[in-house]
Amino acid sequence: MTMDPNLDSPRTAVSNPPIQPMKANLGVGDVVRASAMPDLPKPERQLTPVAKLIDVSKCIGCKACQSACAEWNDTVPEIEHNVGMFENPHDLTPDMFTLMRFSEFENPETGNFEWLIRKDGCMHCEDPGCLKACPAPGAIVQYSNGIVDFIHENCIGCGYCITGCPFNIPRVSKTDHKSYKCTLCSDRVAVGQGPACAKACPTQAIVFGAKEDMIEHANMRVADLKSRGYENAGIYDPEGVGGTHVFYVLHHADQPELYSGLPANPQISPVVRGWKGVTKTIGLAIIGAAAVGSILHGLFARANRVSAEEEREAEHLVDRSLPPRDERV
Amino acid sequence: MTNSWTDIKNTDLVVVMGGNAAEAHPCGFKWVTEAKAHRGAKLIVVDPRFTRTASVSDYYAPIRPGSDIAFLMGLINWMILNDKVQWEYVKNFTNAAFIVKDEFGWSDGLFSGYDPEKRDYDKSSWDYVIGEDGFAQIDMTLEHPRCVWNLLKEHVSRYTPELVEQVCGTPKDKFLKVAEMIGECSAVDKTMTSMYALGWTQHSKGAQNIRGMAMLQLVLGNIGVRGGGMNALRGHSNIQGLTDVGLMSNLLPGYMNIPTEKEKDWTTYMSSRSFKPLRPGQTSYWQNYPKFMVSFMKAMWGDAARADNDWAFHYLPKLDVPTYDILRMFDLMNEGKITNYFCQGFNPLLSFPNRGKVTSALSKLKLLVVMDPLETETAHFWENHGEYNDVDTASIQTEVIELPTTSFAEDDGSLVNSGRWMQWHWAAATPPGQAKRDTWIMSQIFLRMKKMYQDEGGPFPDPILNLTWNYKDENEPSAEELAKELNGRALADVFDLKDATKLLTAQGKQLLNFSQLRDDGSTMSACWIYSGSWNEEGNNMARRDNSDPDDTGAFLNWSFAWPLNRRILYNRASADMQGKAWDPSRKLIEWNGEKWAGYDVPDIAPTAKPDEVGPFIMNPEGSSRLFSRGMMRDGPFPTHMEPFESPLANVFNPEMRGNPVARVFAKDADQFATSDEFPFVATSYRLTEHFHYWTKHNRINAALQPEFFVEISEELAAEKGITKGGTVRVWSKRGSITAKALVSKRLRPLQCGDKLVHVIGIPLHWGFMGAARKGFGPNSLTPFVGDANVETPEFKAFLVNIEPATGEVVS
Amino acid sequence: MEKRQYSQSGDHIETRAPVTVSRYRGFTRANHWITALSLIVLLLSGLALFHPSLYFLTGLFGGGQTTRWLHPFVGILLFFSFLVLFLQLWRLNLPRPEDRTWVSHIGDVVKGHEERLPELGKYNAGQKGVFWAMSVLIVVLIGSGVMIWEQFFPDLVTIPVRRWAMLIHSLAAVAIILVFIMHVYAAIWTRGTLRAMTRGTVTGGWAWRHHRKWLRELAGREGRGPAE
Amino acid sequence: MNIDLSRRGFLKLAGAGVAATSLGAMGFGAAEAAEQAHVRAFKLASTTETRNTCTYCSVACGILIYSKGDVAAGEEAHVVHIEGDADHPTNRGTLCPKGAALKDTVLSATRLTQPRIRRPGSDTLEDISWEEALDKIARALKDDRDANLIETNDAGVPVNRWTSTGFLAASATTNETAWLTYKVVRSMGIVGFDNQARV
Repeated sequence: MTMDPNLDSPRTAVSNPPIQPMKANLGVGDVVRASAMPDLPKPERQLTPVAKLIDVSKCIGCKACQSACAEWNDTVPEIEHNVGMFENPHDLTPDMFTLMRFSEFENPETGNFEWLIRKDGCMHCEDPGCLKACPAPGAIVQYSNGIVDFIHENCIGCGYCITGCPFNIPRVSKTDHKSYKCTLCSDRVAVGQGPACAKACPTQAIVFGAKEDMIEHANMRVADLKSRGYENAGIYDPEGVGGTHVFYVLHHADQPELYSGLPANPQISPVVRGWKGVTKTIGLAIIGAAAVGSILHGLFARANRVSAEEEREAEHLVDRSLPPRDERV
Repeated sequence: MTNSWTDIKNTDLVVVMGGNAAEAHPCGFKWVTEAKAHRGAKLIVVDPRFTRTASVSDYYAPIRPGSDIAFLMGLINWMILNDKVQWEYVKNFTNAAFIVKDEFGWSDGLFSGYDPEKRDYDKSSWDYVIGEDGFAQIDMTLEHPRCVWNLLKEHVSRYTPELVEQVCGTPKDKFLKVAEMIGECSAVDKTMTSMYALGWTQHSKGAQNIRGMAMLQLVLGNIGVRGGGMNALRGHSNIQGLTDVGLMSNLLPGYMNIPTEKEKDWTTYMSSRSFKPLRPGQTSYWQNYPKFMVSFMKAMWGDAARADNDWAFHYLPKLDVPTYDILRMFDLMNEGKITNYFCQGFNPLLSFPNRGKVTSALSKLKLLVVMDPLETETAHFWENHGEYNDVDTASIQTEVIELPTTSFAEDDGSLVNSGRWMQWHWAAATPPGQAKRDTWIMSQIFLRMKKMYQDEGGPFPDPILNLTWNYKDENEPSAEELAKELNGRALADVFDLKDATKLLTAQGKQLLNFSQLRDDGSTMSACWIYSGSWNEEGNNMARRDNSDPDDTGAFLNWSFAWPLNRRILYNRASADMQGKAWDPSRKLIEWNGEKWAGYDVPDIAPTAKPDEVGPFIMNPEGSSRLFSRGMMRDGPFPTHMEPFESPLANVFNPEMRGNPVARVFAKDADQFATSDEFPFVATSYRLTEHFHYWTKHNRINAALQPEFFVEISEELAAEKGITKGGTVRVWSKRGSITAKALVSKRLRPLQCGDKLVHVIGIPLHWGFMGAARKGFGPNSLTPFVGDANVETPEFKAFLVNIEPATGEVVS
Repeated sequence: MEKRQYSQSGDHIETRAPVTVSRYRGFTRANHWITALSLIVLLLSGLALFHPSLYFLTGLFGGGQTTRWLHPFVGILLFFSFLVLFLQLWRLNLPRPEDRTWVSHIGDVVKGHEERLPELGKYNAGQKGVFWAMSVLIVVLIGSGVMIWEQFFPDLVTIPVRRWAMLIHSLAAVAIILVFIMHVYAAIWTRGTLRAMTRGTVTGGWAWRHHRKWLRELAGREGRGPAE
Repeated sequence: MNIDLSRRGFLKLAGAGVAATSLGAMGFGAAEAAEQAHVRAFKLASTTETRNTCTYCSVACGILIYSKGDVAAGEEAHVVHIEGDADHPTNRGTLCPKGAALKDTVLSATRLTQPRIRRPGSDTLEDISWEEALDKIARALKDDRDANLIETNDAGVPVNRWTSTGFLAASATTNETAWLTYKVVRSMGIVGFDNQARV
């Protein structure tokens, strides 16, 4: 990842990728959160939080990020039909982790036409809804540098992550029934490289580095945009999910929805919190209590038995309603 | 490019017109975003469509396809009227002061000397007044009524903002805003750069579009300076190189020319080339033409090229027509006059205009040889692919041989980028299957021919039998050997011209650069402008030092730029008459009292005094040309001409169709349409997800832009009942295609006077081979006519009609 | 012959000394156990995905992936087997006046003072409650279940709806588990009940004690049965 | 219906009853992840890096080709990945959507690997050996040149002009290939010679 202090320079990678075998600098010891693993051991160390900044105002929608992403992750997106739009594939898929979304906007204030192009993909939330929703232990992990990664060996393909995600990002494969999304190229970051998309991005609309530096860079970009007449230019780093490790510079930060429906105030849905919070714990408690209660009652309370008396009563009843036995012989 | 990609970061204003840099050259466009980020530069886009480049621009103005000259002349007019002129530059570095013959004039859209029969001009009046001293007359006060400046002023005065609006459909206020922004760059400390590509060249007057902007840049003093220049983005990875090496009908390497049959011998040929200076004390570099020429002839025929046989002058083919360009060749082919045709990494079936004619032409060949790494449509032109290639296979008698070649990943060599950087690359993979390098294939063909001429004899075998072929492995010359030939070496010891005792280069050694070329046969060099690329210092094209002192963007030690590793052409013009930089913050080279020095290799003799020698040494004037004399067939100034197919009549002359001197073949003339049958203007363009007809073979790119479509405005969609993603039929007088409809706000109808002009965008990239879905290219529709000077086909402005198609296309 | 009021066709006195009464036919018993088994599988697989501390239960089914696809299919199975039960039993589970009294004497029910309770038909209010609770919850579960069935209906509903479905599915699951526990417990605590679903018969005494009206009706029918 | 049930999974399922008995053995408490958290193995490890230039437009971005095997060392080599060269002054490691996918062009399913010929009127391309192909081509050229070369014009000026055979040169070959092509084509007197500068 770049440690270049002058991040607005077009240099993405301070060096080319290594080709000698080297140990990944990102592993079990760096996991701060893992799905369905409440009592996780404390991480051995704290890595510098990283971030990918997407400067929408510099983006030319060339899709180099999509191309680089597919090549690096060895995915092969489907060759679809043209349906009268620029988005291809038409949505994120298990084989396309990132997607350029295009929206045509006539600015009522300036009267100018604007073509707003946004790179969509996993935001790597500080408080990841997918991880919260996931029932499979260790299928979704968050490293101390902020990367939220799917460990596919542990994924069971239930799709709970989809309900958990405030940005509608994960996609479950129809072939191997595992959930896929942007990994922030954890394998590259682990050897000191930036994500494939950030490296490829021709205009450096995508830059990657320590989140601190990225925020600083973003502020410079916002200032430049304001100087060009975008009073509402700003940073999109939503608090609702505790901030994200992929964040945007927008010319219209006051209306994120303009950018193909980027949520104004994303957060893990209260419904999901309810389900994964109270329901989960209280529910299990009640069930437990009921089970135990009935067992105890069974042991100590007198059972409801049928007496011999009642058996006779039954026989009388039957006899009365039937002819005497002798007649029947 | 006069400058380089990395130099664009030095600009204050980027004008993208006649191109779409962000879309077609994203990584080069990075330097525009850099200029914006670091210099607060602004970006203006003038284009019929709101392009990806426009999406990050500071200002966008629409324009009708094919009306660029009116817009550009309008700008020059506005600059002159508002005194936005870099006066010192214009007076000293352009031919503004030169006095033009009285006979020269312009009326009704035509210059003096037009002959409608010949469709050509008698250009004799388009020249300077030459005095008894043999030099051109000038008036430095610019008061003489016949000086270039006053003629220019008068010529452009017709292009008022109102006329621009009427012709281009650009709203007056938008045009004026653009003019103001550009006007600021006439200041010595502000520069503007022009980035253009096929959006300007693919017109019947493409060369004049570019001249228009070049003239504007001269008026603003922006040529030869950092962050300025005329920057042709160029299409393919080595199209610059293939042109440098002269792979064109009328060219020799290094922009020398193939003789015409009128030039019956060496002397006649030379007489019209090594120009004498037109002003006292000026450098006219082409006076070295004989040195370059002899060295080339020695490279071709070695000992067979001798002084006593005019350096084998008669081995060269001689032209009876200006050029056997692609249009002429395919017209001849269609007449059944071509027997064999080679396509080396080229796909004419989709690249050349009027596909119907191309198919019929190819069908008349005896043999078609295709050398390519990929399965091209051309190699399969005879194969029926339903509506995508509806041919009668059995009736096509052409024999086709398809030869598998290596790709960039499998061979070594150099490519020349838009900024003239010659970059060496190395093979990384083994060729697939039986694929072979082109060098091997060409050698095999040549060696077989040579043998047959030795064994069987035949007409004039000498040029073949005597062709130099001294390679370690005659079957496959190595890239190194060939690169060394391009640079040139000493065939005998080469001495200093001023001091005959001083040995410069010993026999057999690589020449330092073209200053060591000789016209006595003691040197050989295949391409003089490449001389210096591989000298005794080694392969300079492989240099990889990316240091850049003071961040000028020059990168002098990265690869090698022709000529002489010069990064910015005409760079002497970056300094004033005293040799000081116009803008100290953008110093390039300066006169230090004895010589020129700085960040770049001076484009002038290092010791030539600033007040004596002009910066434009390739012109005998020593200055640049606002008035191009007889150099261009269609006029010394650009004048507005409509496309051959236009919804509007020429405002200056309603009778005039297209470019009055563009070559039109008889049968094609009746295939030009009028706007009453074909009311809509179509323009072709590239998409960023694809490269030409190559990446449809790539499964990733095919997924990013899978299927052929056309772009139309919401207004036109509503008018025709076309729905987003629906299928439409688009047809011209030459053909018909079906496509998906992409309805967008990015295209808007243009109000040109009382006429509302709808524009339809037609991307290229699709065909019937490869991974992407089958589709069409614009060339099924485009007219078979080219630019008057260089025959570039008119792909950017033609007429079509459109309707919703019944039934989906089967893909 | 007049209409049955308190009994199912097929219910009859099996032997006289001692009296045994046939309560459930073989088919019904088999189907009941299919339902029961499915419910247990669903309960175990569901709980595994419901709470991390129970994820180990996926081991029963061969891991998370298997559990993930198995659960919804068993759900479908349960739905249909229960549907059959429902069609058989719904009539006798309709509320009757005596149910009100029974509920008001719930204390005696728990203490086992049945003599203080009104005579009942084939089912008491408790059993009816279980029946209707099951019916409603299974519909809710199958409905919400399909909405969150990623493998086959990823785009059936919007993500917000899907979130609600998720919540409702888990709440309903908790509820049905509680009902299930009550059902099983009652069956065990009330001795002599289980054999109704194993052998299919109960003793006359059991019938006399818990479902006297049902017994009377059956006895009455025997009297003027076609046997004569 | 697609239920991927691995054999292992199936056995477990079959043994569910048995598994149930060992339920207690599994013990409660937080479940353990089957696989520990890990990132994908870095795929460029132990590859050969070669500097090259993007074959598409004339921005001429520097690229790095990563291959298994080393051509320079005379080994068989095939491309595994291509990305931008961070040291290159123009692109600084960046690439456009075409450049970023170069690998799939090199490895394209429609790459040619074998000389083929389509005979007059035929609807197929048949394989042909290099020798046969080249002999055919040379013969066709010789015959046509012998028949149609214009040696001198009416004025008797030697013109060495051969107009009935044309050559369309590439736009992405090296200058070295271009020069060799130039020599061969011009020495034969071909004037119908052009490149892709215009389209």
